[in-house]
Formats: sequence, structure tokens, C-alpha cells
Amino acid sequence: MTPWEILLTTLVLAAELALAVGLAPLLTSVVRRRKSRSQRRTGPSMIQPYLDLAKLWGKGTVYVESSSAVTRAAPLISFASLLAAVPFVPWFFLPAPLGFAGDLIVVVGLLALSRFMTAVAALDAGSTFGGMGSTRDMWIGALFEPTFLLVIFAWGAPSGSTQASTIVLHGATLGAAHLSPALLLASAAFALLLLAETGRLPVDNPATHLELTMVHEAMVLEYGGRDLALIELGQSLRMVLLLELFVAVLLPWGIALSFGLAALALALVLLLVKLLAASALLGELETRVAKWRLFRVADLAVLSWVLALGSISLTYLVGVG
Amino acid sequence: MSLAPGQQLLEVLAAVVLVTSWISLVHRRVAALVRLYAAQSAAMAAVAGLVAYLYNAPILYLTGATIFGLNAVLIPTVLLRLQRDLRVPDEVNMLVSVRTSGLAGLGCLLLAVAVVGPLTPYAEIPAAGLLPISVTVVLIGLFLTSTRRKAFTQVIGMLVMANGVFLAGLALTFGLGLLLELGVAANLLILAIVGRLFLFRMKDSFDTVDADALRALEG
Amino acid sequence: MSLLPYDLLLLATPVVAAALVMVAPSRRVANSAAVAGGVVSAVLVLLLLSEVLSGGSVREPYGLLAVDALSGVLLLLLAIVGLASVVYSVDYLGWEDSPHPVSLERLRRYHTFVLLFLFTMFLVAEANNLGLLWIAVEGTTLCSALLVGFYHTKRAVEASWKYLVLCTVGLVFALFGTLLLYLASEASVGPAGASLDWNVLITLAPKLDPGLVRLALVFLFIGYGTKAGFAPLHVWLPDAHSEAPTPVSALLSAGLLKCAVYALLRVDAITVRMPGFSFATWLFLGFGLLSVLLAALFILVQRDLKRLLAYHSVEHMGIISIGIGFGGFLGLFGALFHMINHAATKATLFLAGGNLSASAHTKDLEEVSGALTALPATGTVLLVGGLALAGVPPFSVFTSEFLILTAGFASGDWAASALLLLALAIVFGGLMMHLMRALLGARPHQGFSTVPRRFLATALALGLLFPIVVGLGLLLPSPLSELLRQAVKVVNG
Amino acid sequence: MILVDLPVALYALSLLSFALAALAGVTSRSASVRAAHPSLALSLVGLVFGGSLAVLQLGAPSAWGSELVVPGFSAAAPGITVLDFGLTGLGAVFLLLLAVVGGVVVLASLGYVARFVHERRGPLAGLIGLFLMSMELVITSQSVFLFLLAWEGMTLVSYFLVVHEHDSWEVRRAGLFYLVMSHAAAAGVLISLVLLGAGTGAWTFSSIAAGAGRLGAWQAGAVFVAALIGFGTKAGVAPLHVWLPEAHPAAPSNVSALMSGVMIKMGVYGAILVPFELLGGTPPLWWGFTWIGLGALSCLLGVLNAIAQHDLKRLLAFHSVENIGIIFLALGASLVFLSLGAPLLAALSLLAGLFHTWNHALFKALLFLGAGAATGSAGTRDMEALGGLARRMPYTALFFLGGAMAISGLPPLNGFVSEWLLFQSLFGAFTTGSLATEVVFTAVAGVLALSSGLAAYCFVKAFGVTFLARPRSEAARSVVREAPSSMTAAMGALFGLCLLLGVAPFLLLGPISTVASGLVGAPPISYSAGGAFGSLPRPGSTGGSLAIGVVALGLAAGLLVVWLLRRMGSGHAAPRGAAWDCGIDAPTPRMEYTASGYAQPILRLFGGFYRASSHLEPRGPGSPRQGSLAKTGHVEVEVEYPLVAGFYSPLTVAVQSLARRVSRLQSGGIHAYLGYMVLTLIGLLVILRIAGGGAP
Repeated sequence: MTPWEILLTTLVLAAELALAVGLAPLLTSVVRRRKSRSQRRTGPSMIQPYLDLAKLWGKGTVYVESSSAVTRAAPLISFASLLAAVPFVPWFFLPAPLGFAGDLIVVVGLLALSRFMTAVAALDAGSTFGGMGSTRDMWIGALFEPTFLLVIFAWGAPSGSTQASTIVLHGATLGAAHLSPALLLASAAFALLLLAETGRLPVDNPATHLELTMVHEAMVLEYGGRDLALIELGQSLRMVLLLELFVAVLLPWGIALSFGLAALALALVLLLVKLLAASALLGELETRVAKWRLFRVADLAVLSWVLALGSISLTYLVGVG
Repeated sequence: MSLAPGQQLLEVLAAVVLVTSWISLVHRRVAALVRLYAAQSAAMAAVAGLVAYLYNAPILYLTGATIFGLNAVLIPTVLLRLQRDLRVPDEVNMLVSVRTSGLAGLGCLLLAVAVVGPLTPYAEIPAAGLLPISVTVVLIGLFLTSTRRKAFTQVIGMLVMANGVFLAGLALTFGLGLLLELGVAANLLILAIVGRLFLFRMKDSFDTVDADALRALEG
Repeated sequence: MSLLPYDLLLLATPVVAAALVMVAPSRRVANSAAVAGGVVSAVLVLLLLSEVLSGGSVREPYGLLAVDALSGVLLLLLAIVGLASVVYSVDYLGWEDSPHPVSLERLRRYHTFVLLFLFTMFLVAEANNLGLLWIAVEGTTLCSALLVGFYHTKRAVEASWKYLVLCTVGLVFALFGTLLLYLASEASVGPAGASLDWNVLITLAPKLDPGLVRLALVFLFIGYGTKAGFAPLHVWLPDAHSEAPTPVSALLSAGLLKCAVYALLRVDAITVRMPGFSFATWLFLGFGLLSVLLAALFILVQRDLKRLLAYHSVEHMGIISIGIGFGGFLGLFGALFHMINHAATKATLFLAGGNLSASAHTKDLEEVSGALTALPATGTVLLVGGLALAGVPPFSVFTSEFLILTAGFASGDWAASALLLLALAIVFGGLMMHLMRALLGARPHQGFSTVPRRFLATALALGLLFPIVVGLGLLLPSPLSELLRQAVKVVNG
Repeated sequence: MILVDLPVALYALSLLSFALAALAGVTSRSASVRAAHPSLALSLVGLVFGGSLAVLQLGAPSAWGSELVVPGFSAAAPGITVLDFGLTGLGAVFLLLLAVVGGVVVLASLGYVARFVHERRGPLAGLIGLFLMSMELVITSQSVFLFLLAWEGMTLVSYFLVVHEHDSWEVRRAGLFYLVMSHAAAAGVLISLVLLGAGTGAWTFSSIAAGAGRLGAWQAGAVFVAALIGFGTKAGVAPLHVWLPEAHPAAPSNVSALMSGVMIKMGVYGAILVPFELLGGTPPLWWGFTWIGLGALSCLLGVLNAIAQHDLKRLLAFHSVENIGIIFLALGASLVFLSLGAPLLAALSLLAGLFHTWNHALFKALLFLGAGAATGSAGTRDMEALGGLARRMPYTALFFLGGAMAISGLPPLNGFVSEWLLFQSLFGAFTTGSLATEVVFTAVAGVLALSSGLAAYCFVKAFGVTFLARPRSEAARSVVREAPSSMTAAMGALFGLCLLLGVAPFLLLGPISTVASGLVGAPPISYSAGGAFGSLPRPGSTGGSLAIGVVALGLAAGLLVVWLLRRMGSGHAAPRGAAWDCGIDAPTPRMEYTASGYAQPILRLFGGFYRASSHLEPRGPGSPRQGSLAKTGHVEVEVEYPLVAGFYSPLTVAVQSLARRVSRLQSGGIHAYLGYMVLTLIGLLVILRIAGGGAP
């Protein structure tokens, strides 16, 4: 790479990081707005999440007296690993800035890392709810980790690569033929994964205030101040990350392949549209379903496995790709 | 041609050996068993002498004499004395009924014939027909040893087996040569002595010569 | 040709020693006379072997006695084990303060019988003739029966009676089988050329009538098999071994059983030369496998140390017989080698076990615990010996078993070899279960007697055997391997 | 002549120092802590020599060896009992592993043996020396006989290490179970090697490999299966793994670390040795798929059982089963690729397998040492009685957490790299063009992902319950000191290695990959080597690439930024308060989530697998009223192991009862005995009669 390209890549990297972190609360509030609208409510204002974060950031923190250094380290590591996952996903420019350095399996690893740290920290306070949330969250995560891998295999099979950029590029160049049944099945599986990973209904209810039904909320019950802010932001970041991956693979068209103002602008606009639409869809979905019993989530996981594996066999039965 | 009568006599003597062992199968009195054994041994001795005469194998005269002296006279007297000294009750107690024993004797004969019969007859060897008989006697001896309660009668059973073997040795092989004959005889004698010793010990420690009393060692 | 008829001297030595013992005025004299007998005969055996290795075989003019490599192997192990147990006896019951003291004249009787027992076994090894062989084997039965019943306890009487009856019955069969062989030779070449000298029989082998020989084999196997402790004819063995004085148990298990197998080997040497005749092989494999498998099961549930070792003898006789059955150079080599290894290992265990039960006052392994901490020396010997007996490398037993298994797999008897391995695994489990229970554990559950005992003779005896147990697995001195190879040649040409 | 040969000299020296170590350990009679040190130091020296030998071999791959024929036997049984030693590339990989992990564990033992010196049980240090020696012998033996000697020696010595605390009968029982099972397995090893020898007529590995082509398909299959049983048991592949969770908790922790870290890897070594080096050629497909099936089984069985444990060391033992499963997945994939004629992919998966072998050795040794430190100082292995150790033994906690993250396959630690490699090689199935392989391998990838997810679940529980929150019992409260410095140093070293291999795997991958491609006859795997920043291979056109260094860098950068942001302007230390308790009353340790409670969702989900039974132990007076919500007491969850309950124990019982029945043959009645004679005679005569002239 020429220094020029390196410079541009660095710029793109910075831009995408800023974009991801900046967009995260917005998309969350889009989901909430969508829900409140379909429930005939005037929900909170669109910038409410930003205000919450600012308020939390201003507050001091209190730690449980029996807690150890893990409690303090966990939010940092968990957030940092999400942050580190951003540049492995193509946003508005191909190839993804760090695409050369890692593929989607790395993303899986980083997400798992952040989950792991949160779950460990949840046990540190020694309260009952922390353990409850921790075990449930790890349980869900373990069930859906295979889904992620299977989906990666299914997505990567046509292009013969697990590299996000390669997959998207292959799709973008393929045109309409890209939307093969195999891809759709795999993406459906990914959608289920997305619900579980981001703690959405029917898996988890992010808006609940009843400890016994909490999953993610129960884990972070003991957190406050900047730590909590990081956790909340991280949760939104995780959502936007997965949403972006979803739309980028499903609808790869319009992403910028070269440094041209027009191309970049178009890519940015399309990116925004896709993400907003996706999150609106998510909110719509959340209003349609109720929370499931924890153990029914397993059925969801199994369904997602079946979808992904089906897509694999389909790929080569139909001979697409 | 001239051998024929001698052959027949041989057969007859062999039959005597067989029958004595048979009777000892069904007889209920110990002393009678001893006497039967003596008679059998005497017949054996006669066999030896006859074979020696018919096939001019002089060594066998000596053998016959040994058998007579040892098996027909010495050992039986020793045994009878022993029975008196040990006060061995005179009735044989069997593990199986008399009828069964008799039938078993028949079975022994049939088995022997079935096994030895198909063997090719040997022209060079006279009296090859005695082989089944000796096998039968051995089997009967084994049967006696294993179905009679008294250790005393077990000894008699073993002696009968030995007789069966001797019959084969005499009739079929003209003996094994002097030295071996004597060796075997000596062994028999020592066996009798050792057996006698142990019978006394058994009487001492168990106050009976019933081999069924020996059941301490198991597993 | 040698200066002296070592073979005759060897036979004479124990008898002379026995005579000396009988007139010995004191324990010291009796013991030393017995030990001297053992030592001298061991030396004579070595001289004899050196002659055999150089000259091939030593024959006595009348042709009744002869020593070739095969009998050399037997003589060697008899000399070693005999010497070891005679020496061990001195500490075991030789003095007033021994663990099992006896009166002087009973001590005389004991030594006499042991020496006569040795004599008869030497005779077995030197006999050149199936008839004489039979006489010698029967002789061993009579002497050893007296030794088994040496203690006049009820159990001893019972054991010796069973031993006497079963082995005698068996040997009558053996005699009958011998006769049938003679008959076969007679049938092939007529009365004139008939003989029981196996060198003759070997030359006649191709002409022998297979039917007769098969019949003979049945009787011979039942006869000598009883003596060798093949299942299911082994039933006398655990009783005799457990009731006899410990040195005698060692002698029985290590020497006597081998004598019986030796007799069968002599017969095998004839039958292998009969074209297309494999009945003997079947019998060896069948009895061997049956013995190994049954013994394995018996070992699992056996708690009495000496009976346990006795069942191990059954197992190992089975292994030897399987090795002979596999045949070929490798199989026979393994079998003969295993004879030596098993003799040394088993004797070691019996003697060390004697120490253990002498200080623990029980033969029941369930009642002993922590022996390794209580008696470091004896415990270690037991541990190593037990591992060796279980076929753990690098000890000698493993090597011979490995050779036998290799022979099996090479000759295509996969099933037999696999069964053998299975049985060996079960045996290993059983032995380890019992042994470790007794050896390990922190403190002995019941007091070990800490009375200072004489240990010189014990140490000497074990010191004689232990190197064989440990060393022979990795390092086979070339004279020995030469002897074994010649012995294999004797059997299968 | 032999002295100028550097490898031989190193080899001899290392064996010599091991022997001396054993001697020193056995002969030392004083009961002081120092008494064990000379022996351990000598072992270290031996490991250093061995390690340098391995490095030498990996540096300049030229298989060396020298023949040593046992006197007499060469003449007696031609060539069969030859003792042949040498070091192949594969051997070097494992020898280095032995040197590194063994060395660290010996270092830890310096402090750890202090626990044992006052109870004069046995020469622990000397046995450790022997143990290391036997493993080095296994790796360096190049002939059937020597291999068997070394193999059995290894089993035996490890048995005596396991029963070191032999005054408790559980320990003796576990030890016996282990000993018998491994001996039975050794029969498998013996069969496979002897079949090879008998089939090829050669008894040294090199000549066997040369002549292996002569073996028939059935023979080769038999060799493979026997080797699978033999080595699989030692490695702990399900369903042959049952000795592992018994033996590991029974042994002292440094021994468990050695066994789980190195010894079971000897099973992996053998499993690679037989098909790849000795048999060679193109394996039939079913070999690979057998391994894959067993590997998948082990993964799930291992991790699921691990989750159900609350004995910390049993939990770790079951995780060994899981990781061995992962290794066998990789090896199986490699065999399959070989059969499909894709050597490059075969090399890649073999590389993944070997690398994961290393990684597992590192983090499992680390975890066992950590567990040893924790349970040793608390005096109990029951997690329900631990807790709150993090604040008393911070270093142990930190390193244990690191090991937990590594074994859960989280970046930027070594576990992630080897799993990534395995995923990539599985993904390679899409280039083979065989649909079956594609679907199976994708499913396998799913299994792998599931098991690593569950592993993460399990280790959140293990770490959290053991080290976090408040002490759950007096035992845990009694812990006041950090583990001895030698142990923390050892754990630190292992953690450093995990991190190093996670960030810069090329340090090790380079040499290993040459070995791997050499074994499968593939061209060397090409990757843009650039130290930490080089990217891992993209075999053929497919796969992805990974510059784990960059990932780690990004992570670090992110961490730094966030940390700075959080610190900005919040000067004063954060105050501390009570945890939220719904306003009931002050939370007590009894309100903390227990290990069983944590495992409950999985137990419920896989109830059919566990047949877990939970029953409530009423506490205090009066039994709980039915239907009332507030029951006093605590719930016991018991998990039964279908494999053991359903197969192993019935087998043992059956054999035992059979033995008891058979032993009644020895009824004591002389007439019965004579009867046996009669029956045998009659039986043989009848056989003779039936066979008649037909008998041979």
C-alpha cells in the first residue's frame, strides 16, 4: 500500500469508529421510537439516549464492598473489545480498514470476549441477581455461538472466504443473483442470532424493571456512573455492529469500492438508510412478539442452527455460488 | 495256528481282569474290594506268565512274579491290615447308586471300544484286542476313585487303574524292559507306603478316612 | 568328553547330602549339609551346561540318561530355584528362633525330603527315556506329597491327600499314554525296534500311526497336565501351594510344574516331526487358553497370598503352553525363556511373601495394609516382583510374554493372542488390586511384628533370584540365549 | 566418535540427569523442604538438555538416531527386541512441549512439595524425575520394543504419582482404576505395534514406515483401530476417558498439571505417529471420520460434564477431555483431507491440531496450578465452599482468569488462534467439492463453536464461584496468603506464554508447520511471515487471514483510550456500598449464586444427557411443607454419568460375579476334582472319536 492509501485507510478507520459509536444511541432510540409509535405512545425524544449517557458520565460510581478489580476492569475490556471489532466489518468502504488482519471469526471472538468479561464481573458483587443474569447471558451466548459460525460458513461458502470484505465484495459484484435462497436462509438465522446477541425481545426485554425476568440488566445491576455509561453504549454498539453486518451482507450494493467523493457520499447515505430501516424493522418486531420463557430460547437457537445448516446444503444442491 | 488256544486263554484271563473290576464296581464291602483286587492282580500275573510263554519273552516271568508278589499278595495283606488298624467300617459308601455304577462300568467299556476300536489292528502285535479292555479297566478304576467316599477305597481305585495300565503293558508291549518294570513296581510300593502313612494321619486328625471330610480348602 | 560324569555326580549329590543330613547331630550341621548339597549341585549343573554348550549333549553309556540343551534349561532353573529355597529354608525353619521352628529330627526329615525332591527333579531332567521320565515324575510326586503334608495340621493333611490322589491318578494316565506311544513305535517298526528313547522315537516319527499317537496324547496331556496345573486339572495346586512350607511352595511352583511341562515338550518334540499332525498344538493352545482365562477369574477373587500366587502359576503355565502351541522358533523360545523367568519371579514372590506373612501373622491380603512403609525391604521386593509377575516391563516376564505374543500375531493366531491379552489384562487388574491394598496405605491396620529376625540366608536367597527377575528382561547373556536356541532346536529341529 | 555427536550427547546428558534426579529423590531421607530441591533441580537440568535437543532438531530438521541393540536378543529373536532411539520432527515438537511445560511445573513444584514433606509418603520429587524421563523416552524411542517399555514405564510411574496421597482409600481406588484402564489400553498399543512389526517384518519405526505398504487393508485397519483404543485411552478420548476425571483430582496438583498438560499429549503423539508416520500412504475415509466422530463426542461430553462439576479439579479434568476432542477433530480432518487428496488442507488441520496440543498443554497446566494453589490453601476442592479468593491471592486469580479466557478461545490468547486455524481448515472443505464433507465439516464447526461457548460458560462459573464475591465457608475465609512465590512465578510464566502465543503465534507456528507439511507430504504452508504482524495462511484460494497481532493492538489501543476517558476528571477513589438486595436484608454469602445454581440452565437443557436428580435437604426442624414457597434447606444436584453407570460399572460387576461363580469350581471336594478329570478325559476322547480319522 502506498502511504497515500495508508493515510486514507486510517481516515476511513477513524470515520467508521466515530460513525459506529455515534450512531449507536441513535439506532437504539429509533427502535424505542418505533415501539412507542406502534404502541400509540409518544416515546422519549430521539436524543434521549445521548442525554442519559451524558448524565451517567457525569455521575460518580459506587462499588460493592466485596468486589475486586474485576468489577472495575470489566466494563473497559468489554467496551474496548466491541470497539476493536468495528474495523473488521465493512461500513461504507471496501475493503474494511483492518479487513486484511482478521475475518468474521475474529468478530465472533471479540464479541465473546466482551460478553465473557461482563458475565464474570456480574458474579463479583455477590448478589443473587448478578449470578442469575450472568448464567442466563452465558447460556444464551453459548447456544448462539454455533449459529454465528454456521452463518459465517454459509455466507463465506460462495466467495470461499470468511473475510467480511471478500464476502460483501463478492455479493456486490454478483448482482441480483446474490440473493440466493441459501443466502436468505443464512441471513434469517443471523437475524435470530441478532435478536439474542443484542438482548432483544423475545429473548430478553431491555426495558424491564423486574429483576427476576432480567438477563442483561440483571448483570449490570450493580454498576453506575461512567461504567454503566460504557456498558449501555457498548450494548448499543453491539447492536449497531451486528445490524451493519446484517445489512452489508444481505444488501451489499452501493458500498464504496474506491476513494471518490461521490461514491463515498452515496455509500454513507445508503448506509444510514439501511441501518435506520433495519432498526425500525427491529422495533416493529419487538412490538409484535412477547418475551419468551428462557428455555424456549433454546428452540430459537436450534431453529437458527437448522436454518444455517440448511443453507449450507442448499448452496450446493442448488448449485448457486 | 498253535497260538490259538493260548490266545483264547489270554482273552479269558483278560476277561477275568475286566470282570473283577466290574464286580468291584457294584460290590458294597471294602474287604471284598481288596480281595477282588488281589484276584485281579493274580490274573494279571497269569497274563504275564502266559505272554512270556507264548512269545518267549523271559523277562515277563520276572514281571509276573513281581506283580504276583506285590499286587496280589503284599499290597492286599497290607490293605487288609490297614483296614483293621484304622477300623475302617466295612461298607463302601458310594456317591452314586449301585445301578448307576454298574451302568457306568458298561459305559466305560463302550467308550473304550468306541475310541480304541477304530485304531487299525496291528498284525505284528498279538492281542491288540486287549487294548480296549485295558482302557476299560483304567476308566473303571478312575470311576471307583472318584465315586467312593472313603479315602481307603480311593486307594483301591488307583490300584485298579494301575492294573489296567499293566495289562496294556504286558499284553501289548511285552513290558518296557526290566529296569522300567522294577521302577514302576517300586513306585507302586512307595505309593502304597505313603498312602498308608497319610491314611493314618487322616485318621489322627479327622478321626475318619472319609475323603468327603476334606473340605476345608476351597476357593 | 569331560573328565568326570557330571550327570551322575549331579544325581548323586542330593542323595549324599540327604544321607549326611539324616545323621546330622545338630541344626547347624543339618542346615549346612543341605546348603552344601544345593551349592554343589548348582556348580555341577553349571559345569554340565558348559559341556552341553560346547559338545551338544552328554550321554551316559547305558543310554538311560542324557543331557541336551532342553534338559539343560530345566536343570538350570531347577538348580537356581533349588539352591534359593534350600538356603531360604535355613532362616525359615532352620533355627530355634526361626519364624516356624521345628524339632531337630523333623528338621532332618525336612531337609532330607527337600533334597530327595531335588534328586527326583534332576532325574526328570536327565532321563533319556519316556519310561524313566515317568518314574522320575512319579517320584517327585511322592517326595513332594510328604513335604506338602510336612505340618501335621488338618489343612496340610487334606492338601497332601488331594495332591497325592489327583497327581497319582493323573500319572497313571501318563503311564498309559507312554505305553500307547511305545505301542505306536512297535506298530511302526515291530517289537524289535520299539523303544521309549525319544531319540529313537524322533527318528520313527514320520512312520508313527497318528490315531494311536492322538490317543496317547490325550492320556499324556491329562496325566502330565494335571501335574503341570493346566485348568481344569489344576485343582490340587492352590491347596498344595498354600499348605506347604513356603520354600517348598516355591520349589513346587517354580520347579515341579516345569518338570511336567518338560515331559510334554519331549512328547511335542516327537509329534512336531509327524507330517501334517497338529493335534498336540491344539491341545497346548486349548489347555493354555483355558488355564489363563480360568486363572484370571480365580485371581480376581483370591485373598490368600499363597493361593493367589498358586493361581498365578496356573496362569503362567497356561502362557508357557500357549507359547509352545504357537510353536515356531519364536514361540518355543518365548516359552522356554518364560519358564526360567516365571520360575525366578514366582520363587521370589513366594519367599518374600513368606517374610510378609511371617511378620504380619496372616496370609489374608485384606488384613494387611501399609506393608511398604512397615517393611521397606520386603515391601519393595514384593512390589517389584508383583509388577514383574503381572508382566510389566522392563522385567523379564514381560519380555518373554512379548515374544510369545509376537509369535502368536506372526503366526496368524490373532484370536488366541487377543484372548491371551485379555486374560493378562484381567490378571494384572486382580494382582494389582490385592497387592496394592496390602502394600499401600499409610499405617498398617494391624501390628507387624518387629522382632529382629535372622535375615542373612533370606537375603542371600532373594539376592540370587532378584537379578534374574529384574535384569533378564533387558539383558540376556549370550550363553543363556545360546542354550535356549539349542533347546528350541532340540524340540523342533 | 559418539561424543562429538551433539544430539546424542544432549540426549544422554538429559537422560542421565533425570536418572540422577530420581536417585536423589529416592535416596533423600530427610524431611525438610530442601530435601526435594536437588532432585527437582536435576530434573530441570534434564529438561533443559532435552529442550535444547528439540530446538536443535526443529531448527535443522534432520532426523537423527542411533541404534542400540540389546545383547543376546539380536541373536535370539532377530531384531524384535531391538532398542532404537532417535528424534523425528514430530518428536521434537512434543519434546519441546515436554521441556517447556514440564520445566514450569517442576519450577512450581519447588514450592508446592512443601505441603508433602512432613507426611513421609513417598519420593514425590524422584518420581517426577522418572516420569519426565519416561515421557522423553516415549518421544525418542524409534523401535517397537523400546516404545512399549517407555510407554508402560510412563503409565506405572504416573500411577505411583497419582496414589501419592495413598492413605485415603478414594485415592487408592482412583489410582487402581487408572492403572488397570491404562494397562488394558496398553494392550491396544502393543497389538497395533506388534501387528505392524509382524506385518512388515521390521521392528524399527523407520523400517516399518518403509515397509508399511505391504500391509493389507484389513491389517492396516486393525492397526489403526488398536492404536485408536490404545492411544485414545491415554489421551482421554470419549468414551475411553473415564479414568481421567478420577485420576486427576486424586493426584497432587503439580502432578495433575503434568499429566493433563503433557502425559495425555503422549496419547496424541502416538495417535499421530501410527497413521501419519508409520502407516503413511492415503488413509481410507472412515479413519478420519471415526476420529472426527469421537472428537465431537469428546468435546460435548467433556464440556457438558465439566459444567456439572463443583469439584474444581474434576471440572478441569473434564475440560481436558473436551480439548483432546478438539485436537482429534483437527487430526481427523487432516486424515479426511488426505483421503480426499488435499495435502495442503491436511497440513493446515494437522498444524491446527499440533498447535492446539501446545496451547492446551500451556493453559491446562496453568489452570491446574492455579486450582492447586486455591484448593491447596483452602483445603477443599469443593467450589461451593470457596469464593472470595481473588482479594487474598490476586496473582493466582489473575493468572487463573487468563487461563480461563485462553481455554474459552477468546482473543488475544493462544486458544483463539488454534481454534481459528481449525475453523479455517474446516472451512477448507468447500474446496474439496464433496458435499458430504462440506456439510459434516460445517456441522463440526458448529460443534466446536458450541463447545467453546459452553467452555466460556463453564469458566465464568469456575472463576467466578471460586475467586469472586465473598468466601462461602470458613475454609475459604481461612485463606490469608498468596500461593508460594515459585507457584505464582510458574503460573505467570505460563500465562505469559499463552499471551505470547496468542499475539505472536508465528514464533511456534513456523517450525510446527514445516513438521506438519512434512508429515502429510505437502508443500510448506505459505503465510506472509512478519513476526507478530504476519498473517496466517490462506490455504489455496480459500479461507481468511488473521494478523492476530493487529487485533491485539487494536484491542490494546481501545482499552487505553477507554481507560483514559474514564479516568478523566474522576479523581477521588470510588466509595463502596452494599449490593442491591431488593430491600430484604443485608446479603449474605448464602445468597450468592452457587456453582450448582449456575450450572442449572444447562443441566435443564440437556437433562436427558445428565439424568440429573436434585433433591432438597431440609435444614432445621421440620421437613418442608409441600407446596409452600419458602422451603428451608439446600438443594443437592447429583449428576450420574451414563457412560460409567451404563457401561463401565456393569462390566466390572459382571466380571466380578463371573469370577465369584467360577471360583466355586474350587469346591474343596476331592470327588468333584476327580470328576473334572473324568469329564476332561471323556470330553477329549469324544472329540477324538468325532474327529476320528479327520483329526489332523
